[in-house]
Amino acid sequence: MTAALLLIAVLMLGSAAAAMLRRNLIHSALLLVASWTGVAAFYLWAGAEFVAFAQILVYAGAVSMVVLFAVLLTRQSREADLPIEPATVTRTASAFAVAASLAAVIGSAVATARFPAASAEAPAASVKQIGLELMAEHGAALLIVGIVLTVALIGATVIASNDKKRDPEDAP
Amino acid sequence: MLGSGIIKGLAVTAKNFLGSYHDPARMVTVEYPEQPTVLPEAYRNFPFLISEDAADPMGTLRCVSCQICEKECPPQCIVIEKSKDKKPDATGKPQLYPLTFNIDISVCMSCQICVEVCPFDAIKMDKVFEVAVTNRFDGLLLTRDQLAKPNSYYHDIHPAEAAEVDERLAAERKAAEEKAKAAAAAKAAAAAAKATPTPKPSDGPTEASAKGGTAA
Amino acid sequence: MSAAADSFLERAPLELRDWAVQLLPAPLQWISHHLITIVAVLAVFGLFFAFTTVAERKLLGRLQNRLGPNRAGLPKFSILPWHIRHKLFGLSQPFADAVKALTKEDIVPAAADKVLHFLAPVVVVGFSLMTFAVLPFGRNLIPVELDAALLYFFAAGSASELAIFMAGWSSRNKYSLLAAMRALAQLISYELPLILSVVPVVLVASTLSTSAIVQAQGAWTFGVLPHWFVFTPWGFAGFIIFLISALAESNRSPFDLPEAESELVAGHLTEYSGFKYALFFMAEYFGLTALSGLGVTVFLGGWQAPCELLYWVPSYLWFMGKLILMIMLFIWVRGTLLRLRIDQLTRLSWQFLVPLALLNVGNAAFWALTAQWSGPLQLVRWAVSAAIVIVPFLVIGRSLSAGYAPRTYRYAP
Amino acid sequence: MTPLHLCLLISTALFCIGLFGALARSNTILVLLGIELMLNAANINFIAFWRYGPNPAAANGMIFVLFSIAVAAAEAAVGLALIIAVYRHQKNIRLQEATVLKG
Repeated sequence: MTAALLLIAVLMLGSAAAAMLRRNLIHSALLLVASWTGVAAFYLWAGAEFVAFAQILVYAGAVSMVVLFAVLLTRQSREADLPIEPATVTRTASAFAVAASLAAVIGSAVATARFPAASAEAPAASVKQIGLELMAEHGAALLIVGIVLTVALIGATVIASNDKKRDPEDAP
Repeated sequence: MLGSGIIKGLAVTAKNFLGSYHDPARMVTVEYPEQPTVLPEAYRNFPFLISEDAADPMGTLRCVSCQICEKECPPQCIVIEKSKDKKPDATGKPQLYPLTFNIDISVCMSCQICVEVCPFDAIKMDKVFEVAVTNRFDGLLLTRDQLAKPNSYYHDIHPAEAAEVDERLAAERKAAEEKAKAAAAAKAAAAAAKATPTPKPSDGPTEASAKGGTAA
Repeated sequence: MSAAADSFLERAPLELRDWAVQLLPAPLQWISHHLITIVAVLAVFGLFFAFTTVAERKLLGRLQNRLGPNRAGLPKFSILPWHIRHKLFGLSQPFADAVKALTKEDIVPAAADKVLHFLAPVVVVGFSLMTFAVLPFGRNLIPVELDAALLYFFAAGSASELAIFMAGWSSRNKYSLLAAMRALAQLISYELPLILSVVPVVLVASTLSTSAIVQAQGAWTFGVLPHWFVFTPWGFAGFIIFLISALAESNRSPFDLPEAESELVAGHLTEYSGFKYALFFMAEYFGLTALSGLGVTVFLGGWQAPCELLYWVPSYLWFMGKLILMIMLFIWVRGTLLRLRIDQLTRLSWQFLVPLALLNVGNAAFWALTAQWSGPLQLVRWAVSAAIVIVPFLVIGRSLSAGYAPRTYRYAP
Repeated sequence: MTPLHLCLLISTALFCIGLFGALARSNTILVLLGIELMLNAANINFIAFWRYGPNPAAANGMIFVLFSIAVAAAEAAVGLALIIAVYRHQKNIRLQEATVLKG
C-alpha cells in the first residue's frame, strides 16, 4: 500500500515540479495534466472513487482544455518560450526560498503532529451515499455551487468575448 | 419538420443498399481482370509498327526508316537505325528499312505525333495498356520485334481508321501503278517518237507531281 | 429464469477463465485472473475492430451501389481449394491492411516534438481501451464492477481530447494545429449533450453503475415489450441526442471535420504515417465501439433479451448483436449525411442538443416522480412526457430553420 | 510514520511546488496553474483526513473535495478568460507588464 502511495507521489510531484520549471508552456500544461491525474490516482488509492473520476473529468478533461486554448490564443510566437531574462533569477531564487521555508515549516509541523488513530478498514462510501448527502445535508451548498458555476461561465464568456459587433454576414 | 430531410436521405441509402443485392443494373463496378473493360475505339496508348504480313513481320514493315518520327518525338523516346541495303516494299519499290526501331514506353507520352507525321502509315497507336513488367529499364524498352504487329491487328483495334488507311494506300498504289504504266507508255511513245525529234517537256513535271502525290 | 441465468452457455466464458487460471501456479493466479480478462477484451474487440473496418467499407459500398472490398483472400501458398482461396469475400482485408500499416515507413517531421508525437497515439489507444472496462458484456461478464462506472467511462473518454491536442501540436504543422483546435472545440461542445443525455437514465435508474442500469431494464410487459429505456419518451429523446453526440465524439461523418481532408489535409493525422496512423485509426474505432456499447447498455437494455421467450439465448450474444446493430446504424448515417460546417456543428450542439438534453433531464425527473401513477394516469404520464419532448423539439427546430427556404436539389427527388 | 503523515507531507510538497510556480514564473497562465496545484494539495488533505480521520463513515471530506473541484474549475475558467482579455489589451501576458489599470 505504501509503495503504491510513494509511486503515485513521485509521479504527481515529479510532473508538477517539471511543469513549474519547463520553459515550454505546452509542456508545462501537459505535465500538469499528468500531475492532476496523479492526484486522481491518489484519490483512487484512498478509496474515493467518485472524487477521483470527477477529478479526471474536470481537470484532465476540462481545465486542461481551457488552459491549452488559453496558451495557444495568447502566444505571439515561438520566441514566447525563451529563457527567463537575468532580472528574474533573483525572483526565482526568492520564490524558491519562500517555498522551501514554507515546506520546512509545514513539514516539521506535520511530522511532529499526532493524530487520533485511524480506523483500519477503508471507509466504503458508495455513490448513492454521496448523492444523498449532497442533496440532503449539503443541498444549499450544491445550489450555491451551481449558481457560482453558472455565473462563472457567463462571466468568462462575457470577459473573453470580443466587444466588436458581429458581422451580420457571418451568420449563416 | 427538422430532421425530415435526414430521414428521407436515410431512406434513399437504404433503398440503394437493398437494391444493390437484387438489381445488378444498379452496380456500376466493373471487376476488372475478370470482366474486361470495353475500350472506346479512339482509345490510344503506345505506338506500334505495322507490317503487311503476319507470317514475315520483319520483312514487310511499312517503315522505311525515314526518321521523321524520331525527329518529331517530343520526349525523344524513338531510336531508329537505318539499314545499309534496300528491300522492296509492298509496291515492289526498293526502300530502306529499320535495322533498329526502339521505343522507350516509360518515356513515351502517347501524344500520337509520330503517327501524324508518318508519311507511310507505318506507325499507329496501340490499345494495349497492361504493359507492366518487373524490369523497368529493359522491360519497358520495346524493340522492333515487339513493336511489329500485322495490319490485320490494326483492323481489329481501330476498324474504321484502318479501313480508311487501307483505302487510301490502295488508291495511292493504284495511282502509282497507273502513273508507272503511263510513264512506261510515255517511254514507249518516246522511244517510238525518237524517230521524230519532237521534245516532250511535260514528262518531267508530271512524274514529279506523281511522286509528290504518293509521298503526301 | 434463474435456470437460464445459470445455464452452461451463460457461464461458459467464466468457466473457461477459471479453468485457465487454475492451470497456472498459485502465485500467479491472482494477477492472471485479471490478465485473462484484459486479454479476452483485447482479443474480442481487436477482432471486432478489424471486421468493423471491412464491414464498414462493404456496407458503405452497398449504400452507394458499389461492391466494396471483395478481393483480399488467402495467400497463394495456402492449400485450400481455389474458389475459397481466391477471394474469401474480402474478409482478410483488415489483415492485409495491418501488414501494410506495419511495414510502412514511420515518418516523424524534423521540427516535431518527438516525445509528444510518439505519445499521442499511445495515449489515445490506451484511454479508448480503458473505457471498455465498465461495459457489461453479459450477465456475468463485466471486467470491472464499479460503483461510479458511468463517471469512469466519461473520465477515460475525455483523455482522447488531450491526445488529439498532443498530435496536432507536436506535428508543428499549421493544418494539424488548426484541425486539433477544431477537433477540441467539437469534442468539448458535444461532451456536454453526451453526458446530459445519459443523466436522465441515471436519474430514473438511480445508479451510476452500468450493470445496475442494465438490471433496471430487465422486464417485459406481456412478455414481449421490453422495458428498455429507449421505449419511453424521455429515453427515446435521450437516445437520439446520445446518437448524435456519439457520432460527433467519435469524429465520424457527418461530424468528421477534424479529418476533413478537403479542408485540412488530414487534420491532426497529417504528419502521422504507418503504424502510428493505424493506432489513431484503431482508437477511433475503439471509441466508436465503446460509445455504441454504452448506448446499448444505457438505452437498449444491455444484454437483456428483447422478449421473454428468447431469455435462454446467452446474454453476451444479445449484447454483441445490439452492438453490431448500433455500429451498422452509425455506418448507415455515415453513408448518407454530408459533412457539417464548423459553425453549424457548434450551433447544433449549443442551440439544439444542450437545451433539449436539459429539458430531457427534467422530463426524466417527472417520470421518476410519477412512477406510482397507474391506470388512466399512466396514459397522462406518457402524454405529458411525450409533450415535454415533442413541443421543445418543434419550437427549437422551427426557430433554428427559420429564414431558410426549403432546399431543392437538382439531382435528388 | 503513519500513512496520514505521509499523505500530509505529499500534499505539503505539492502545495510548495505550486507556490514556487506561482511566485517564480512571470507567465500569467503558469501562475494560475500554480494556484490550481495549491488547490489540489488542499484537496489531498481533505481526502487524507477523511480516509484516516476518526469518522470515515461520514463522506464530508469527499463532498468538500467535490465542491472544491467545482470552484477550482470556475476559477480556472474565469482566470483564463481574464488572461485572454488582458492579452487582447496588451498583446502580452507577462505579469510585470500588466501595470496599467485602465484598459
